[in-house]
Amino acid sequence: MLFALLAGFMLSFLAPVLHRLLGKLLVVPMVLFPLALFAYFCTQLPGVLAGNVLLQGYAWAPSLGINLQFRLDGLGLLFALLVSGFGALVMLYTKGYLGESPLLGRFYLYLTLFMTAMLGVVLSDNLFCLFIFWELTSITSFLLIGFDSDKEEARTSAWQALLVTGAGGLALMGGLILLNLATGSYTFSALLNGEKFMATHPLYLPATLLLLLACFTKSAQFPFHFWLPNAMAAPTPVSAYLHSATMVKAGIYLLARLGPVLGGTEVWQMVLLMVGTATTLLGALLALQYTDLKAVLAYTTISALGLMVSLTGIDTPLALKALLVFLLAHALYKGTLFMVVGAIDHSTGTRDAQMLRGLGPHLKLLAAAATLAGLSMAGILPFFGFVGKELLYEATLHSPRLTWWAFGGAFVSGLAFVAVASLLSYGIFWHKASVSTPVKHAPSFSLYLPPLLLGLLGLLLGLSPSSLAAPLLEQAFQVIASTTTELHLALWHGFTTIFVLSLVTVSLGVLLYFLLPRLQQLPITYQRLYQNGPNKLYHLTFKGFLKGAKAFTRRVQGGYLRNYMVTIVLFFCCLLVFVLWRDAPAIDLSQRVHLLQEVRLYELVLWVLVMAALLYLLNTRSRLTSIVVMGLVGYSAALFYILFGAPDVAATQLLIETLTVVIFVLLLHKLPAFTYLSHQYRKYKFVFVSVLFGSLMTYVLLLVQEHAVTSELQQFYGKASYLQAHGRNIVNVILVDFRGFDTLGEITVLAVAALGIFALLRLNPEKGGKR
Amino acid sequence: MEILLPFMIGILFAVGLYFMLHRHLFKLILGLILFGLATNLFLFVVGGITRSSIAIIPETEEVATEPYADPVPQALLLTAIVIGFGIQAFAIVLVRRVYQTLKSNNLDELNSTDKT
Amino acid sequence: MRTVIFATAIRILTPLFLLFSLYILFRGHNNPGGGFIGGLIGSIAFIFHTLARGPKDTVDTFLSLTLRIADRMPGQSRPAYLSQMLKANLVGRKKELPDQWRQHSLRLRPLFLIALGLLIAVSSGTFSFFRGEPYMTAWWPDTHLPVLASLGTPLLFDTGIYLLVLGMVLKMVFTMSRD
Amino acid sequence: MHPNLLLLLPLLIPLYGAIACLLCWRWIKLQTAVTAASQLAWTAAAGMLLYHVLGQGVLATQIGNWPAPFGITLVADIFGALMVLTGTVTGLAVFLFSLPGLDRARKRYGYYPLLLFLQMGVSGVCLTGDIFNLYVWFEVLLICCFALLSLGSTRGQLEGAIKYVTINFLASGLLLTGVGVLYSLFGALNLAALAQMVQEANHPNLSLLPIAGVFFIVGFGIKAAVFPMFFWLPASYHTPPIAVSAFIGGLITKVGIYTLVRLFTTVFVVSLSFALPLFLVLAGLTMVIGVIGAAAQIDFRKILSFHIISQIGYMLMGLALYTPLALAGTIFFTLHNVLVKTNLFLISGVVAQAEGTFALKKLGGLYLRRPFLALLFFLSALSLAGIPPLSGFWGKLMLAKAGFASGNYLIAGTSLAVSLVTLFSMTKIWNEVFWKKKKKPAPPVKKTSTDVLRQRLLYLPVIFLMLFILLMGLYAAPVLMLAETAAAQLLHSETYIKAVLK
Repeated sequence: MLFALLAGFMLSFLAPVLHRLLGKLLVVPMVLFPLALFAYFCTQLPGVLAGNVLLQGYAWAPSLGINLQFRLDGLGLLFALLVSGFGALVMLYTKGYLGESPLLGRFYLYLTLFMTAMLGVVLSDNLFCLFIFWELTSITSFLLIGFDSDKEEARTSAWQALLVTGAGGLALMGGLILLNLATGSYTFSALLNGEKFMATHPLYLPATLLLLLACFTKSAQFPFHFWLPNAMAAPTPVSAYLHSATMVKAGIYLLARLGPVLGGTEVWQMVLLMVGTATTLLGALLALQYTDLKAVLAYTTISALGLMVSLTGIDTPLALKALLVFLLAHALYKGTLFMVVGAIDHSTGTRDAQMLRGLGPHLKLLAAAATLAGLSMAGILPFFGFVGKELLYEATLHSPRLTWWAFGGAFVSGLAFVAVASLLSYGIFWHKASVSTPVKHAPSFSLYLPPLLLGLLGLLLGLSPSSLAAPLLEQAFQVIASTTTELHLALWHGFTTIFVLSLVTVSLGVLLYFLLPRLQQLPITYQRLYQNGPNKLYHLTFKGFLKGAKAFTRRVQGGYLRNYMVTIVLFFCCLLVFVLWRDAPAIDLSQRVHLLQEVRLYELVLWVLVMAALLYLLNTRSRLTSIVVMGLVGYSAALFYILFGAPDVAATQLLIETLTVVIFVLLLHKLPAFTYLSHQYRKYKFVFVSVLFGSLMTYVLLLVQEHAVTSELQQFYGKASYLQAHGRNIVNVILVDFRGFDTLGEITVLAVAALGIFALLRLNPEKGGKR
Repeated sequence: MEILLPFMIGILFAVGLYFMLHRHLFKLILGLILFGLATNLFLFVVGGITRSSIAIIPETEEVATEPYADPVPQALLLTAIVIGFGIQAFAIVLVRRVYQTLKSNNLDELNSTDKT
Repeated sequence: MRTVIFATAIRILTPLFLLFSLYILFRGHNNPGGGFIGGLIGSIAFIFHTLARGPKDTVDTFLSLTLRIADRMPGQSRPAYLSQMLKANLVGRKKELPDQWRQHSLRLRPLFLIALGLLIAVSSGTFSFFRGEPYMTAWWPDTHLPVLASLGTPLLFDTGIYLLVLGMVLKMVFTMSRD
Repeated sequence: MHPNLLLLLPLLIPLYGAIACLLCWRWIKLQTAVTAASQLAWTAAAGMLLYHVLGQGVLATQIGNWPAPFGITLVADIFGALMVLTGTVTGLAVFLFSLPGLDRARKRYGYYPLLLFLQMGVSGVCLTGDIFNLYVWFEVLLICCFALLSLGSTRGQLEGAIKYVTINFLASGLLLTGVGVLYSLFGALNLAALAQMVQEANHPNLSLLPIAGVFFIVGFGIKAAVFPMFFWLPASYHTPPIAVSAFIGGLITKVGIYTLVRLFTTVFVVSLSFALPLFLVLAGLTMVIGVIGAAAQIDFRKILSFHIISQIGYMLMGLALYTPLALAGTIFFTLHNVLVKTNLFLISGVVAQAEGTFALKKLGGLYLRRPFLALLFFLSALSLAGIPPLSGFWGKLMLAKAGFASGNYLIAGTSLAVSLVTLFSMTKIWNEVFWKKKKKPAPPVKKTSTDVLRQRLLYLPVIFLMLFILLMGLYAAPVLMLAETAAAQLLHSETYIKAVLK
C-alpha cells in the first residue's frame, strides 16, 4: 500500500512535466493510474471478504510513535474502491472539462495528490499517519478550489475552506494527542483490540469533543457547513470528487472508525444526533432556495452528510448499516449529478435552474445519466437509493434517543431530495418549455461517459443489492459495529410502514417540486437566515480579527522607542521586585554603617563631585557643557578605580574617556545646532521608571555585597600568575593568558566597530542599492 | 565607601536611563554613555572593592601577597569597558548619521519602520 | 588650535608618545599597562597630530613612505644604481628631483593595521596546536632580552592587540575627520 | 581529530576568513573567493564537530591549557554542535544568495568580513562554556548586527538601527551586571563549575540565584525577542537587504533561545520554580502577540519578521515545559525554524528582485509566471505553519504533545491555535503574491541575459535550503533522534559537568 501511495505522489509531481511532454495525452497515464489502483484493491477483495485484515507497517519516526502503518479492512477497502474508482472517472471527466486549459498539468497534479492523500486517510492505521493525510487533503482542496486564481471569489472561498478545515485539522491533532495519551495506543488496530476508552476517563470528554469538531468541519456540519457551498467556486470535477463523493466523507469515515472506540456514550450520541439533524434540516431547506444548480447540489450534500452524522449518532447496528448503504448510494448519485451539471455548464455556459429548459432532446445521454441518478436520489424503487432510504427511515424510527427529531430530519431531507431530483432529472431536461436553452457545443465523450457509468452502477447495485454490494458492506459493517451480526440487504421488504412513508415522501416531494419556483422567488426569511448565519459570522470574524490585529499592533508597536524601553525596564523591575520579595533576605545596613567612618575625605569629595555633575547634566541645555561634564564623570570613575586598586582599569577608562570626548568633538561640532527638545509629556512617568530602576540596582548591589564570597579564581591567579604564566601584573596576565579568549572576542568587537563606523560614514544611501 | 558607592551607581543608572528615555538623540547618546559607565562601576563594586594592594606581584615575591584586590572583576571590567567603547563609538556615529540623513533629532519622529 | 607652537610641539611629541606607548605595551605583563593601554596612548598621539594638522598630514608624516625610483641608466652598473637609489631615498629627501625620477608612495592603511593586529593575536594562539596543546597555550622560549625580559606568545598576543587598537582608533578618527 | 582543534575550527575559520577579507579589502572578487572557501570549511568543520560529538559524547577543550574553572572552556554537546551546523548551512545559503543578490556598494564596504565575524560570533556563543565569555561573544554578535543592519545607511535602516542599538545596549548592560552578580555570589564564571555548585546544593547563596536569573532572563529575553521585550525586532529586521535580514532574522534570535536553554538547564536549575511558570506565560503571550502582529502586516518581510517572534514563543514553550519531549521539541523546532525562516526571507528576496517591491498590494501573479518559485514558497510556508509532513509539523507535534502530557492544556491549545493563524498569514501571502492578478502589470522590460542568469542564480540557495527542509520533514527520524538525545543530554547536566571539569 505504501508503494501505491508513493507512486501516487510521484506521478502527481510528474504531471506538469508529463503535460509538457504528452500534451493532451496526459489524460492517459492519469486515468490509468487510478484504474490500476482500483484493480489492485479489487485483488484484495477476496481476502478482505473472507474477514482478513491486511496490516502493513514501515518505520518512520518510531520515537514519536508515528509510523507508516496501514490497515486494509472492510471499511478501508470500501472507501479505497470508492476513491480510486471514482478517481478514474473524474480524471477522465477532467479531460473533457478542462482539456484546453494550459494549467491542466497542475490540475492533475493537485487532483492526483488529493486522491493519493485520500487513499492515505482511509488506509492509515496509525492515528498520526491519518492526520498527515487528512491535512494533505485540506491543502489540496485549497489549491483546487482556488484553481481559477484570477477570480477573487475562488481565492476567498479557497482560503475559507482551508481555514475552516485547517482549524478542524488542529482540533484533530489535539484530539489524537489526547486519545494517544489516554489510551497509550498509536494505531486503530491497537485501539480496537485494547480496552474501551471509558467515558469516565478525564480525557474522554475533551478528546471526543476535539475529534468531533474535526469531523464536523471536514464534513461540513452545522455551524461549519458554510465553506462547502462556497467551495463550489472550484471547477466541477473537483466539486464532484472532493466536495461530494470523497473528502467531505472523510469526517464520516473517521466518525465510523472511532465509533467502536468512543461511541456508545450519551455525549457521543446526543451531540452527533443534534448536530447531524440540524445540518440535515438546514441543508434541505437551503437547497430549495437556490437556483444555481451547483449550490443546490452542495446544500443537498450538506443535508446528506448531516443524515450520515445522525446515523452515526443513533449508533444502533441498524443505523450503522443504513449509514454504509446510504453513503455508497449518495456517493454514486451525487457524483453523477455534479458531473451532469458540470457538463451542462460546459456546453450551455450557465447552470442557473431558471435559465435551463428543455435540454433533453439535445443532450440525450446526459439526460439519461441525470435521470438515473435522480431516480436513485429520490429513492425510487429499483435503485440503490431506495435501499438506502428504506434503511434510513427504519433506523431513525428506531433511534433510542430523540426519535422524532431524527426522523423529522430524515423525512424533510427526503422531501427536499425528491424535489431536487425532479428538478435535475425532469425539470431541466424534459419540462416543456417554449424556448429551450441553446446548446453551444455538444459535450464530448469524456464529459458524459463517467456520469452515465455511475448512474448505471446505481441502478445495478439497486437491482441486486445482496450479491454485489452486501459482502463488502458487511465487512465494513463489522469493522464499525464491532459485532458479527449479519447484514442483509434487500430491495423489497414488503408493504411495510416504511414503504408507505417512502411513498408519501415521493408524492409530497413531487408536489414540492412544483412549488419550487415560488420558493425560489421568495428570498425572505430563509435567505436572511442564511445571510446572518455562520458564513456572515466567519466574514465578520475575519474582518474583525484583521482590524483588531491592526489596532492592537499599532498600540503595541507604536514606534516610540521610549515606550519600548519603559515597558522592558518595568518588566525587569517587576521580576526583580518579585524575586527579591520572594527569595532574598532583607539587607541589614546597620552592620555596615560603621564603614561610613572609614570613608576618606577625598573619596567623599569625589562622590559629591559626581553627584553635582549629574545634577548639572540634568539641567544644562548646552551641548558642549554636557560633553565636558560627561568627561568629568568619566574621569571621576577612573579615579575611583585607581583608589580601589585597579590602575589598569583606571588608565583604560581615562584614555577611553578622552577618546570619547574626541569623537564627540570630531563628529558633533560640525553639525548645525540641535534644537532643544523638552521631555514634554508624561515626564513623571519617566522619572518614576528611572528612579525605580536605579534604586533597585542599588538594592541589588547592597544585597550582593553582603553575601559576596571569596572566589577561588582569585587565589589561583594569585599563585599561578608569575610561576606559570610569567607575569606579575595579574590583571594583564588574565587578559592575555588566563582569559585571553575574552580578549580575542573583545578586539573582534573593536575591529567590527571600526568597520561599521567606516561603512556608516562613507557609504551613502545613494550609492547603496535599494534592496 | 562600599556603602556610598552603590547609591552613586544607582543614581548613575537612574540618570542614564532617564536620558535614554528622552526623545532627543543627543540625550540618548549621553544616556547610553552614562548607563555604560554605571554598568562598569556596578561590575567593579559588585566584585568586592578593597583598599588593599593592587593585584601585582611584587618583584620580591613569587605569588601574590594577601591581601590583594580580586583581579578577576578588574579583568572583566577592562574587557567590558573596551567593548562598551566600541559600541558607544558606533552609537555616536549612528546618531550623527541619523541626524544627517533624516534631518531630525527627535526620536519621536523616527517611527516609520514600525508602521503597519 | 593650529598655532605654530602647538604644531611644532606636536611634531616632537608624537614620536615620543609613540615610544612611550611601546614601552607601556612591553611592561604591561609585569606592571600596569599592556596592549590596550599602549595602543590607546599611541593612538592618542596620532589623534593630537591629526587634530592639529589634519589627517592627510598625519598619514603623510607617519603612515606613508615615498620611494623615489629611477630607471637604470644604460651602462650603469647594478651596485652603482642601487647606491644611487639609496642615496636618493635616504639622504637628500628635501631636494627637488630630476625629471626621470618617479615617486612611488607606500601607505600603511589603518585597516591593514587592524587586520594585521587581529592576525597576530589570533595566530599567536595557534602555535600551541603544533605542540598538541589547546589553543592559546602560552609558550615561553628561553630567551632573555634586555628590554623585554622574556618573550612569549602572550606578549605576541598583546602586540596584536596594540596594533589593532592603534588601527581601529586611526581608522575611526581618519574617517570622522575627513567626513 | 583532537577536540583541541575540533572545537576551535568553527571559530577560527570564519575569523581567519574575515582577516583575509580585510587584508584584500580592495579586491572584492578575492574577498568573495575567501568567503566562499571559509563558508565551505566552516560547514565541514561543524559537520565534523557534530560527528565527533555524536561518537564521543560531550567534547571540551581548555583554552590556554588552564584547568577548567580557571581558564575558559569551549565545550560542545549535541545541541551546541547542531546549532553551529544549522548556522553554517544557513550561512552558506545566505552567502550564495548574496553573490547575485546584494549590491556592489555594500560588498565594497565590508559585507563579507562582517558576515564572517558574525558567524564567528555564532560559533562562539554556541560553543563557549563560560558565562563571561558568552557575554563577549554576544557582544560580537551585537556589534556585527549593528554594522550589518545599518550597512548602506538608508533611512529605514538608520531608524531601525537606532532602536535596535538602544534596546540591545540595555540588554548587554543587564547581562554584564548579571555576570557580576553571579561572580560575586558564587565566585565562578565557568558554566560547569556553577552547575556543579548548584547541583551539590550546599552553597549558602543558592537562594539568591534567582536574582541573577532575572538579569539573564531579561537580558537574553531581549536578545531572543520574547514578549514583552521584542519591540526592536519588528522595527529593524525588515530594513536591511535580504542577504542581511535573512541571516540575522533566521539565526540570531534563536541563538538567544539557545542560550536561555543552555543556562536554564545548567546554572539556573534551582530557580526553575520561579522561571518555568514565567516562561510558560511569556511563551503563550509571545506566540499570540507575534502572530497577531503578523496578521496586521501588509508587507512580505514584515509578516516574516513578526512571525519570528511568534515562533520564539514555541521554542520558549518547550523550555518552560521542561520535559525531555518538550526540550527535544524546542531543539527540533529551533533547527527547523532557522532553516525555514531563512528560506522564506530568501524567497521574499527573490520575489523583490524580480518585482521590485515587498508590498503585498503591489505584488501578484507569480503563480502563473513563476510556478517553481510558487512551489518553493508554498512548501516553506506550509512548513512554517506546521503542516504535515513538513518539518514544522514535528516540532509542533512534540511541543503540543508535551504540553498536553504535562497537563498544560492551555498552552498546548494556544500553540495549536497560533499555528492556524500562522497558516492564515502564510496563505495571505500566497493569495496576494502568487494567486492574485497583478494590478498594474509592469511594462515588459527587456532583460539582458546576465539579468536572467542572476535571477536564476538566486534560486540556488533557496533550493539548497529547501532540500534540508524536506529532508528534515520527510526523513525526520534521524533528526528527531538527534533532538531527543540532545534533550536528554541537556537534562543530565552531569555529563556536561564531567566533560568540562574532568
